[in-house]
Amino acid sequence: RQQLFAYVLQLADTSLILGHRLSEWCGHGPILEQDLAMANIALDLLGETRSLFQYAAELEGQGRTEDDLAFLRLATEYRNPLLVEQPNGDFAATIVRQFLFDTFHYHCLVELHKSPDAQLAAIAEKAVKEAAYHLKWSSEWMIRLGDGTAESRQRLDKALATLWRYSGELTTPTATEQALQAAGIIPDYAALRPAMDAHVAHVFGEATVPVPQGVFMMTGGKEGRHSEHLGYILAELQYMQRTYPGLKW
Amino acid sequence: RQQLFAYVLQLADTSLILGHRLSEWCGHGPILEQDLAMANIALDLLGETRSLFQYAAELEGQGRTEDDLAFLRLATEYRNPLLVEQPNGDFAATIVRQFLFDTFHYHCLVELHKSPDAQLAAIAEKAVKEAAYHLKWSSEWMIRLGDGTAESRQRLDKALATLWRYSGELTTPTATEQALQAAGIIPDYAALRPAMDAHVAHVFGEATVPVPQGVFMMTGGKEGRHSEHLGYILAELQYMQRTYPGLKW
Amino acid sequence: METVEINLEDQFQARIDADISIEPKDWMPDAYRKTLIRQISQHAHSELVGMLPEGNWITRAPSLKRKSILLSKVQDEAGHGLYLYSAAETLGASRDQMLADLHSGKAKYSSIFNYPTLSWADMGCVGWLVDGAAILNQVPLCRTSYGPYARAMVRVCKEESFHQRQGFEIMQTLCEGAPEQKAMAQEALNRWWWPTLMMFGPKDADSPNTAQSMNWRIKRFTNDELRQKFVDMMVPQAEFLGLTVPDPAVKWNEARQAYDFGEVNWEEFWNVVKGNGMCNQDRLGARVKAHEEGAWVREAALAHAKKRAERAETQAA
Amino acid sequence: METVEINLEDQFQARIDADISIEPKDWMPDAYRKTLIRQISQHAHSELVGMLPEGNWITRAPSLKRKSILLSKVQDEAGHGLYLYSAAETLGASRDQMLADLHSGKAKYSSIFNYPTLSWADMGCVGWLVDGAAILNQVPLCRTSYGPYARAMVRVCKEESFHQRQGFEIMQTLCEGAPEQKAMAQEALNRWWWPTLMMFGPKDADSPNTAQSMNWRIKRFTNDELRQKFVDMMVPQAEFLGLTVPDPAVKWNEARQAYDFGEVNWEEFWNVVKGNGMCNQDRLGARVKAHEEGAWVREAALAHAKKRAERAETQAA
Repeated sequence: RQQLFAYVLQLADTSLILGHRLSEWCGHGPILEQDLAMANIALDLLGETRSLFQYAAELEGQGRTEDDLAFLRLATEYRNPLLVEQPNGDFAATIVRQFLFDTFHYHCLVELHKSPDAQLAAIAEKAVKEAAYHLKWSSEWMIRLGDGTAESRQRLDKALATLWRYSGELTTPTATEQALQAAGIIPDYAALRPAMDAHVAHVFGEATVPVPQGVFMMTGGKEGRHSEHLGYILAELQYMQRTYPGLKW
Repeated sequence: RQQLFAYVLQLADTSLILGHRLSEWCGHGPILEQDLAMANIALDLLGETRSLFQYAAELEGQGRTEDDLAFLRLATEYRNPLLVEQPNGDFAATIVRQFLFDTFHYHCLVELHKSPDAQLAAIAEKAVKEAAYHLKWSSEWMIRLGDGTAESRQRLDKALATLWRYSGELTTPTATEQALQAAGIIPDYAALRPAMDAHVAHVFGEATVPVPQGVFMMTGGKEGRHSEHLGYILAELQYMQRTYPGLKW
Repeated sequence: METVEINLEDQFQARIDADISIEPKDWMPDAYRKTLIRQISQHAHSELVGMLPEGNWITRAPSLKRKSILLSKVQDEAGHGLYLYSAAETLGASRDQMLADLHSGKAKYSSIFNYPTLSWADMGCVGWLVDGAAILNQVPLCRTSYGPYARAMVRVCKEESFHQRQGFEIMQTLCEGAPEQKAMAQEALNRWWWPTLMMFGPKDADSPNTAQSMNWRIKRFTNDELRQKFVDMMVPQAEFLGLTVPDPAVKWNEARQAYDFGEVNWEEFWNVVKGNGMCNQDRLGARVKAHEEGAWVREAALAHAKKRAERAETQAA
Repeated sequence: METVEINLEDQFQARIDADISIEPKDWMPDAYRKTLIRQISQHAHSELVGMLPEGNWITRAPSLKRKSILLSKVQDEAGHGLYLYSAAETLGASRDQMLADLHSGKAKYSSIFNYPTLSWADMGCVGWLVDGAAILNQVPLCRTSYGPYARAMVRVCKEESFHQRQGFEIMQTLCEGAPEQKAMAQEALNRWWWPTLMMFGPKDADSPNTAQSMNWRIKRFTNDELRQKFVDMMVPQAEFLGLTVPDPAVKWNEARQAYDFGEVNWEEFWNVVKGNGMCNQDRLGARVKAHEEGAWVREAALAHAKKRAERAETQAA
């Protein structure tokens, strides 16, 4: 139960932080249609975040609410992987970050949906449909940018050089995840890899971009060892709750 | 006394926020020597900030400390003019912001130094020496950028187009300032104008840049009506004090 | 020729007068077309720019629920922008040109968005007052003479009144909350009240185009009529919330069966229209920056679509 | 010719052995010059890059006093960078070239700065541990054979020991404060302990250049000697603070009159050196960005200086 709590919190933090990053684009996107798409994805992630924090609060059973968990922890207590806290950069960086996340998110949810934990399965069931759309969106943009203009290709390459190193953490299980995998509560990430790799290979093929090879993978976020970016996210995210503790909004 | 408190707070907020902006450059300046110069100015401003908040706390006499005043107020309670909360932009924008502020700051301190309020006079006495150096630095850079390359000139022009509109607030007295001016506690801003204008004319002349004319002047900051930029400054500035209320550091 | 022109114009006005909607392929006077393009694109730009003041608080919303509602609202605004640009396109305007006019300052957007959002309570005021004023302006447009515009407005108004309710609910929560929350609500109302009254435009006496617009049924009430309606609607709501409208002249007038209220600061109104509001520079700057920095994305999308189309053709051949 | 070379080299080594400092105009072997340029510029780069992890907390410092001390410290680091670049320039290196080598990744800087600063307590640990380790590395350099370097180091070390005291004081305040402050201090120590042990470089057995450097009196202690000194100094300080060093192997060895301690994770060490630390990308990225975005400023300053000089010449003529 303690491990399940930690895992659900990790998922919640992940969609919270990525949703936060995407929402920073709001009103500043390159095309109004894509502003809309990013807000939509952020909104889906936020919905997933809320279900997860609510479930986490229930698992913890200490009377903390979704907002307490979302807003009132310290930086080292957040458990999102490093990928999702990386800055938006240009649109190419946002697309790469999203594509790498979506690839994992979708394939993980497909399996999580079969979890013996009924609530986790229910959350996954709702989220997997949204994640399928997100993955479609980010895959299409990977292809457009890779097989678009020289500039878009160059920006995509640069984004991959910067962000690919954060993709490995998604499928590198922490001790908590290993325990839950062993108990059959959450999917074995190694088993997700073939489908994920096939999707990546397909999209990179269409995008005419070689899949990066032999990159050293950064880890730490899922165990609370973050980059310096997270602190600035939290300063904004937590601003109201920290300034006005204990009020209702 | 209430008015003096409000005025000292306004001065303290002004140097606090400008110092904050300058310190954002730390480690990111265009030349190591200028990184050093900006840190140095930020440090001078921070020193002035502390003296002012300490004096304000004393005037208020409610037991609040310099840190309470600096970190634990709401956005609408800060009284800095709009100019100093404007973003750093490029180095030209930072220089223009600094030059406009320094011109006022120096000339105001020269007179404030003669205030019948002994503590204000003492703070001004220390600060005026520093401000003279700041003004020299920003004036020299105005000239270098104006009479440098085509690019530097273009960037300077753009910065002036953006920031000049915030210069008028510095010498537009609020009701509080008017009362203190009438009481002879603080200088009459109208009387500062000839020396300020002469300095501006001299520097713009050397910089080969025409002094902007007929620009609509923005006001509000000194009465708590800020731009949206201030909120983000406060989210960072107040982060620790809001997260850990009441502790000693 | 002259005769034909006159006949077309008469027929057109007859349709208008009979409340039959004008559709894209129908003949219409040039002035009607131009007025509509100006009005619809200005409305679209307002939705686009209007994302910024609210977008400003998404990352700082005080609860997950509020964050979600706010994000969803801003998303709706993007959607409204899209419908409206499409409606304007049916009149022959191109989106690129409309955006270029926005960026050059030639086209306007609602001045209200040149005021900053400085506290969370501003999210309440924007929903409650700004959307409230927008609805009063827009509901009559659901019956406006130009079909595509009227249909877009039906969708827009439905969502706007939902937003308005959410804004009121934010205010209500604040007013029923802690003293600092209520103070936050009052402080926000103090800043937003007058600017929202300005949203109905200049006084009728200073609004020369009103008559023609009413004649074409693009507009159905005068600025002053709408402003009065707004005050009559909002003053009791403010009282219900326990807030004080920052206008000492507000008083129920038994004879008029309406509220008297003070004079808007028209100098401020014209200043903000002329570009001297607190945020004009930041708002337009943000839009121009987004557009310029997005240029390569739009080019890439086009280039890719072209490559795809060429490949499809080659395969078909 | 051969004979002269040998004589110069002998004379040079004789001066070194007699602890007479080498000055810029003195003859010196190429390898000595190169080694020094590499070492001094690496040290200068470390000061430059070292501004970033601490600069990261200036805007978020918890009190005005601490903000002031921190800003002043980072300013000192910029100053150290300047002295050291100047010292390297006396050996014929140009600052532009040194910076280009930093930006291309050819030149290194201290790997410790590739670890992120995640809490306020990190400002304590950086001062207490990182500066503490730096001082152990640097104090011997105050007597290093190359004069300008030794003199720069005298100034640097004086300020560094001041910084170290300030760092310790931050830790002490946290450890005497609320439980969450003490927890913050312990959490930071857990992250910084091992990386600071790595600051002394690889084990002596894996450090092939040590012998030559010691012979030239550029280096005066081996890596392992310094690491042991550091542990012996810091373990009692951590105990004094009531903190636990995150190494279960730490134990006083009565026979050696020193602390035993565990093995550094050399895989992590080499990974970070190779560019795979948490912040390598961000640190170098920030420096390159600052340099590139500052290019027009440097050009403007040069162009203006040239114009001034030309005008002065014209006037003189």
